[in-house]
Amino acid sequence: MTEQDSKNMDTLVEVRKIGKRYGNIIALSDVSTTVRAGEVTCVLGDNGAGKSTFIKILAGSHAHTDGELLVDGQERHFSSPREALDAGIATVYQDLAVVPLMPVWRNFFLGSEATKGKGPLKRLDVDFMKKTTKTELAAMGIDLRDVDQPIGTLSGGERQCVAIARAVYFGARVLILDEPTAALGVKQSGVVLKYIAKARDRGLGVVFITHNPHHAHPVGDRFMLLRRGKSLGDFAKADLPMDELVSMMAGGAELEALAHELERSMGADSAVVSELKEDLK
Amino acid sequence: MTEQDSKNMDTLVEVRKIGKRYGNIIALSDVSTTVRAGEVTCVLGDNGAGKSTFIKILAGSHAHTDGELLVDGQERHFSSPREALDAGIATVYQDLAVVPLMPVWRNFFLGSEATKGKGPLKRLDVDFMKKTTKTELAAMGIDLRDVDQPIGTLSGGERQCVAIARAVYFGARVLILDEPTAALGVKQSGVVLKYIAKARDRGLGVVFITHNPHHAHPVGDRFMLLRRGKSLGDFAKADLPMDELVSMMAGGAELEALAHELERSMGADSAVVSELKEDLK
Amino acid sequence: ACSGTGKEEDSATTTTGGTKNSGLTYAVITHSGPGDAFWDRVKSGAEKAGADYGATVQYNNDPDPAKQSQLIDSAVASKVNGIVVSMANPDGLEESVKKAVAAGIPVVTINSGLDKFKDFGAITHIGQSEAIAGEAVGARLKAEGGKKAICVIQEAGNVGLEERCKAAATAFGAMENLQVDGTDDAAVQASVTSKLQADPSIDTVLALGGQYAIDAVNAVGESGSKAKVATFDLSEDVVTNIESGKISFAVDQQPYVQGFLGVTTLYLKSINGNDVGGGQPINSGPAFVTKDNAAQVAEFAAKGTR
Amino acid sequence: MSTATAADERISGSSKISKVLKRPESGAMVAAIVIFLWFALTTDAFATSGGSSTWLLGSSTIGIMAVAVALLMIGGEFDLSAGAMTGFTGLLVGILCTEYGLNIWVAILVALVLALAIGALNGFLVMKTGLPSFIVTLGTFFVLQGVNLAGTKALIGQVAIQGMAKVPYYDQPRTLFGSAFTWGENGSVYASVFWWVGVTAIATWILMRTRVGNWIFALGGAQQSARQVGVPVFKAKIGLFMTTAAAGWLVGMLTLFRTSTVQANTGVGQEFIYIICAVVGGCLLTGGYGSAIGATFGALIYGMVNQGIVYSGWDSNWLKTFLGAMLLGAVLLNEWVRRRAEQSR
Amino acid sequence: MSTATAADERISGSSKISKVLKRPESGAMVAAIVIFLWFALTTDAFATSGGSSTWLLGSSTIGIMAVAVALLMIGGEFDLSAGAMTGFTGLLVGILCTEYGLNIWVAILVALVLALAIGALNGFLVMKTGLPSFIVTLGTFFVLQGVNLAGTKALIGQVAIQGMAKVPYYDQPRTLFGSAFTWGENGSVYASVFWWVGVTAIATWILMRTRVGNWIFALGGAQQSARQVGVPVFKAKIGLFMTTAAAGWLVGMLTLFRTSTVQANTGVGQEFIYIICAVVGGCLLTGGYGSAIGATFGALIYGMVNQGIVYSGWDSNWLKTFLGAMLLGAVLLNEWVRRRAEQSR
Ligand SMILES: Nc1ncnc2c1ncn2[C@@H]1O[C@H](COP(=O)(O)OP(=O)(O)OP(=O)(O)O)[C@@H](O)[C@H]1O
Ligand SMILES: Nc1ncnc2c1ncn2[C@@H]1O[C@H](COP(=O)(O)OP(=O)(O)OP(=O)(O)O)[C@@H](O)[C@H]1O
Ligand SMILES: [Mg+2]
Ligand SMILES: [Mg+2]
Repeated sequence: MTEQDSKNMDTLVEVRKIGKRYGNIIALSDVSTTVRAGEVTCVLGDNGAGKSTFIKILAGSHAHTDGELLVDGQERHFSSPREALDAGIATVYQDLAVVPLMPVWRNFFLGSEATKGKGPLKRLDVDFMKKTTKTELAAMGIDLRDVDQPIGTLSGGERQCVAIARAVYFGARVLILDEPTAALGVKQSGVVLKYIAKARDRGLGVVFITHNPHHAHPVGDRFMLLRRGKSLGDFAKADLPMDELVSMMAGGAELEALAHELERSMGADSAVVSELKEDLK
Repeated sequence: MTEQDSKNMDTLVEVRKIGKRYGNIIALSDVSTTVRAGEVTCVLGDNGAGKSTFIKILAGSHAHTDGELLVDGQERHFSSPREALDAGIATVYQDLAVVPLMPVWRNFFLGSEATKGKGPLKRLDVDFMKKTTKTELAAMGIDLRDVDQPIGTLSGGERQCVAIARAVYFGARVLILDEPTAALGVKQSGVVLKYIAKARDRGLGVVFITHNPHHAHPVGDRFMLLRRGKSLGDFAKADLPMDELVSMMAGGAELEALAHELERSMGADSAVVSELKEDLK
Repeated sequence: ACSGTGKEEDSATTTTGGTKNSGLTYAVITHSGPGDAFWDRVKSGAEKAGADYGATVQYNNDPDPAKQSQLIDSAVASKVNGIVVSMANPDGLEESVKKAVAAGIPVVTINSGLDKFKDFGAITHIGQSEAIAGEAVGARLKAEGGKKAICVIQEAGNVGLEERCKAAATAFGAMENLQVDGTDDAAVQASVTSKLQADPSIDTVLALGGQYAIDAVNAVGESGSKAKVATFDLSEDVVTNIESGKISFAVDQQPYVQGFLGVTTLYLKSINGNDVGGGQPINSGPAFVTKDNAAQVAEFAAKGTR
Repeated sequence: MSTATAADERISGSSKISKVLKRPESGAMVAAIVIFLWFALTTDAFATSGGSSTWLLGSSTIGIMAVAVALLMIGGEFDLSAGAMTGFTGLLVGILCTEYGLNIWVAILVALVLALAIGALNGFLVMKTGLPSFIVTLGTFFVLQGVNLAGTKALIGQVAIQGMAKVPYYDQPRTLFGSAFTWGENGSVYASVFWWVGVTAIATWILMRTRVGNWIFALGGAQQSARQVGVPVFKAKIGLFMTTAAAGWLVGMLTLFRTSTVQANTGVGQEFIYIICAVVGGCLLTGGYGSAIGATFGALIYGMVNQGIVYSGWDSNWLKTFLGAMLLGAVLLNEWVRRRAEQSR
Repeated sequence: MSTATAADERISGSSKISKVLKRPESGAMVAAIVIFLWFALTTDAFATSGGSSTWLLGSSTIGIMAVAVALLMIGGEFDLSAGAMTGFTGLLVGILCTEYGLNIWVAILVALVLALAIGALNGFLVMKTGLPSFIVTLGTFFVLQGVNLAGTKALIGQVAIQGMAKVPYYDQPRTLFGSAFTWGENGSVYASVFWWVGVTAIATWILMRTRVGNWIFALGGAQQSARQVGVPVFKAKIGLFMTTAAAGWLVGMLTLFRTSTVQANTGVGQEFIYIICAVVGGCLLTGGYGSAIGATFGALIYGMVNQGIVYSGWDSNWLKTFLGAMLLGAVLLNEWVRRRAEQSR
């Protein structure tokens, strides 16, 4: 997919010089990019670079303090995630947005509950919701004992999978995933990558945050790099071979410096150093 | 480091047929292994396999319901993490164990505060604690604006780094890390791997949980595999080349099945599939 | 305020009478809890007197002697022209009252504190202690043939209420206290009903407030008991019930008088240097309201002045 | 891969009964039964028709409020103005009818509208200012308490409603709110008991079977998360505050039309009783967990203990001590039942 | 890599003042000043030496309790028995001295030991049963309330201590707890004011500068996490409950030796006032955040409003309404100040 191609595709969301301050803390400033239908935009950057902050603006969870956010070409200022959801933007938050004491199935459908019956008899379709939750999670390789378990008692990865399955299930036009594979096993990560590719093929715009270049490279079409709250620009996949991506994600020169430092402190034959070097080049 | 070598080393912690039930949920059963000084034991397994549960028993956070836990050859039943800490076992929990509303530096030193002065004038050594926190985090590549910030306002990775830096700083004989690199960038992950290697070289026993084979392989000496709460055995590094490790982490045969399935649904030339295959073999 | 249905005149606290403004300020400080019907009439009486004399009357109350003494201190600090105080717990107020007297502010005690008013330097005492009224009620209940009674206390640990029951029990004999939650009428009624069901030999119920008398009447009806109900204090509904025989009598301590005379005494002291009573206490009651005289007080009860 | 068969080797035996016992209200239910049996066996009058209608009456008004307060608590908020609200609505209707001669039904409606408005104001303040509801509704509580006392006094010259029974059409709302069925020897089941049952049923339905119920749990459990997945937090919270206000109105009417009078201090101090009943019934103070039926059992326990102590003929000075000991006992039993159920579900 | 220079481009301008304003107590401080100015300007007596000693006295006992309760609340728990404890200790000393002729110092010590034991019991029950402290201490509250009433009546036949001043050596503890310095024209600063200042200072020191203080914040903020990093949760919590109990004892002594009397219902209902003051002073109800100085300012606001209304000569029936409105106003101002500080720190 070339830069040219993507220009021709529908622009779903566009941000222009967007910024976010928490009190006097400037978490994000001057970031511009576009999310296009049928394309996966990877957001890369160090810890604390502002990736989650960026995501939360798109998801309507935080309002931006500077710049413009355009959805379908219209300027928007989401005052709640509900508005973003109604605009077809579904999000997996890094902190997962689950309610620990509630059963898994209630969490899965929270905010978009399935109902049956009419008028005053309109009620939750409990069986349907339990069944759907069970099957959607099974499809991700999570075999739950009991969907009635409070979600707080699930393992970290299981919880992550619920959040992802939910977003994928309800995602309409834009799917945002903030480090969805962080707590996942290799198998589950593979499934998530598959989901992302599938969503892209269905024509959704996907925004994908990860620290794992092995996850980012296969599915990403474009790569946006954040550093200390500022954007270092967008790159198309074609312009970015794997090793360059890795060095970019690790802050390039700095990683090499680290490898050298390690070499000095631990010896060149140390396992860590050789692996690091392997990763680097 | 061969199997032979490690047998000769000090056994710090040993578990025998240990098990844990939450009510009627059996999270762990019949797991036996040893943690030796100067060795990194990696615990591998799917999401929900029981890794964190295992860790929490070693850390004194949950009491085991079956089997035996031996520290320095003596049977113990930790009733609180304090006891484990006093036995020299420091832990990074998957859920990080931080207090969101408290400043970063207070979190760093929580439970092991530095004091100065004598008698009724004994008081927190605030300057020392602030400085130490700042430098320890800087050494991990986390450049905090302000150590007085509530830790709840840090990014996911920054919080993770605080928890790791704390455990490393206070770790005495055994260092337990539950998915420490999950939320970390490439650079920070490298630093954590370096820490693990350093701790090992200092003669600490390390227990390391991760889903990333690229992280597990370089530093691990032995690999314990959990599956649905049961142990599938210990393996020495020598017996386990990288690709076998990956396939083991992903459940071996099942991953291949997944790759095939993906091939069918997305076409063999799909980026995800080829990457997966690459990872596999 | 209210329309002219013959109710009490408008009684804003800081009334400056229709005729003249004497520039005098009196503080009335009682040990009442909030919203107590009895003390509400004391307040009405005091305010009416203030309005009549063109004096400002500041009414405050707190059942906790520590806080009540602070209210007295406040009045002293505000340099009022006189203080009316009820001394349910004289020990707790001693220091503050003496301080007021020492500061040259005339003090009158009302309702309770009969034993101590002289020691503390008050001009006089108006009203009778709860004890006198309680004894009179107990004696009367006994005379009407009561054998076993309960005394319904709507506020736990209230010194005045405890004293009433204690005095009534002394005069009556077999009288037991029943603690109820005065802020929940359903609970009051249920508790009295339960008591009557549990012990059918109870033939007399003494309530300590008009509202609770109504609850007691309902409870007697519900439990199928034949117990007689008597009560302290009046209200329109109580009078109606007396007329219909459901309440045998009500004791009226004439709280309005205590408030009115308290301020009047201070006023006379201010304008004329009088020491009303000449060092002796002045009785304000009690008066019994029965079927015979209920009609006479009905009008005043409806106004909320009796 | 998804071999989700019924018999998972990772679950040890589980029974239907223990699944029921795991519900939040189960402990309170057991405690209520124990307390009932205790008083039924040790006193003569407690379990008779007359006796039980007495403690049912005492429990009913508290129960209605406890259910509404439980909903609010599950949603993560408190309403300390709930008690004063019962007095406020009762006084308002009384004053409007006896003093201003307003039609009784119109007065009832006016009171409902005002109550709902105050409830909405509570919710609005809580959501807009970000202050804890404990403080905001405490403010409303104080304001209402003052209004009840001073307003009543200023308008009718005394501190309790009088002469309500003489108001035209008084009998109509009385049938609805204050009438009673006779039952057995000398028992009478008041309308408020039926209202109580109805309110509990509706609240349970809402909590367990409607979208709104799902939202209420989520609001109390993790408001930020609920917001992030699109729950209309603002509307739901305001709705909850209006619900407690409406319950306050209902109890105000039940009190007014049963006793035909209300006094200025009615309901003051009751707000904590409601919270206690909800917690005894299994609600978490921190929100996100609980049930409406549990609150009902909590109120039942409170009502039974209160009256049972009287039936037992114990010195009523010790009332509070017994009450405290029994409450602690009930909650401990409650907790014990829940733990047992957790362990062997 | 670690370029931690003073001027980080990711922080916009920040001033010293706004850093101070960000402390939890800052809002309450501003609110207290505003309220002081208001009453000082609108009434004659409020700011005189006589006037201010009155509201200082009123604030002091509440302030001591509010500080202790604030510590406990920061640690994530409530103590509803705190109010009844002040009555309990006062009554105990009074009864032991007037009725049984015990040496006054011994009686004071006995009361302290008993209070500490009850506090420890509260803490023990909370930690061992896993029940919310709200419920456990409510149980203790009811029990104490009953004991205060029935015990006192049974032992001395009335509901208030009388004749305390005639007890031998009465003057010794009176000097410590009940004496006063005269000040200005007709002002007198009572011992309890000094105790209050002292308690606030010690609590602030503990919270901000000791290990225990660090633990208290952690307990309330995330007890599980605190436990995981090795904080002695059990001991710390029990210590906190014993602290409030000890504060209750102190206030009991201050009350007894200033007024020379205590009633059976002393302190009942005050427990919520303490919580209110702590919250007005910036404590979170959910724990983990707050300050001792804040609670002191909260108590000061409460005390000033309470007496200020009296000085203003407003109708006492409306007292609660004014109190509610002022509290709401103070908390809103408080919140506003904190928000402003957050935004421009
Ligand atoms: N408190 C609890 N109550 C009931 N079940 C629990 C509880 N804690 C964990 N479990 C269950 O035990 C199993 C093991 O959980 P654990 O957290 O140890 O998994 P894990 O191997 O760490 O997974 P992950 O890689 O996702 O972190 C999970 O299936 C989880 O649902
Ligand atoms: N509520 C807040 N108040 C103050 N500062 C905040 C707040 N939330 C985030 N920050 C700061 O903003 C910066 C960016 O945070 P963000 O969570 O966006 O980072 P990130 O790129 O997602 O990092 P990670 O990869 O570790 O998740 C961080 O330095 C963090 O400390
Ligand atoms: Mg992030
Ligand atoms: Mg885990």
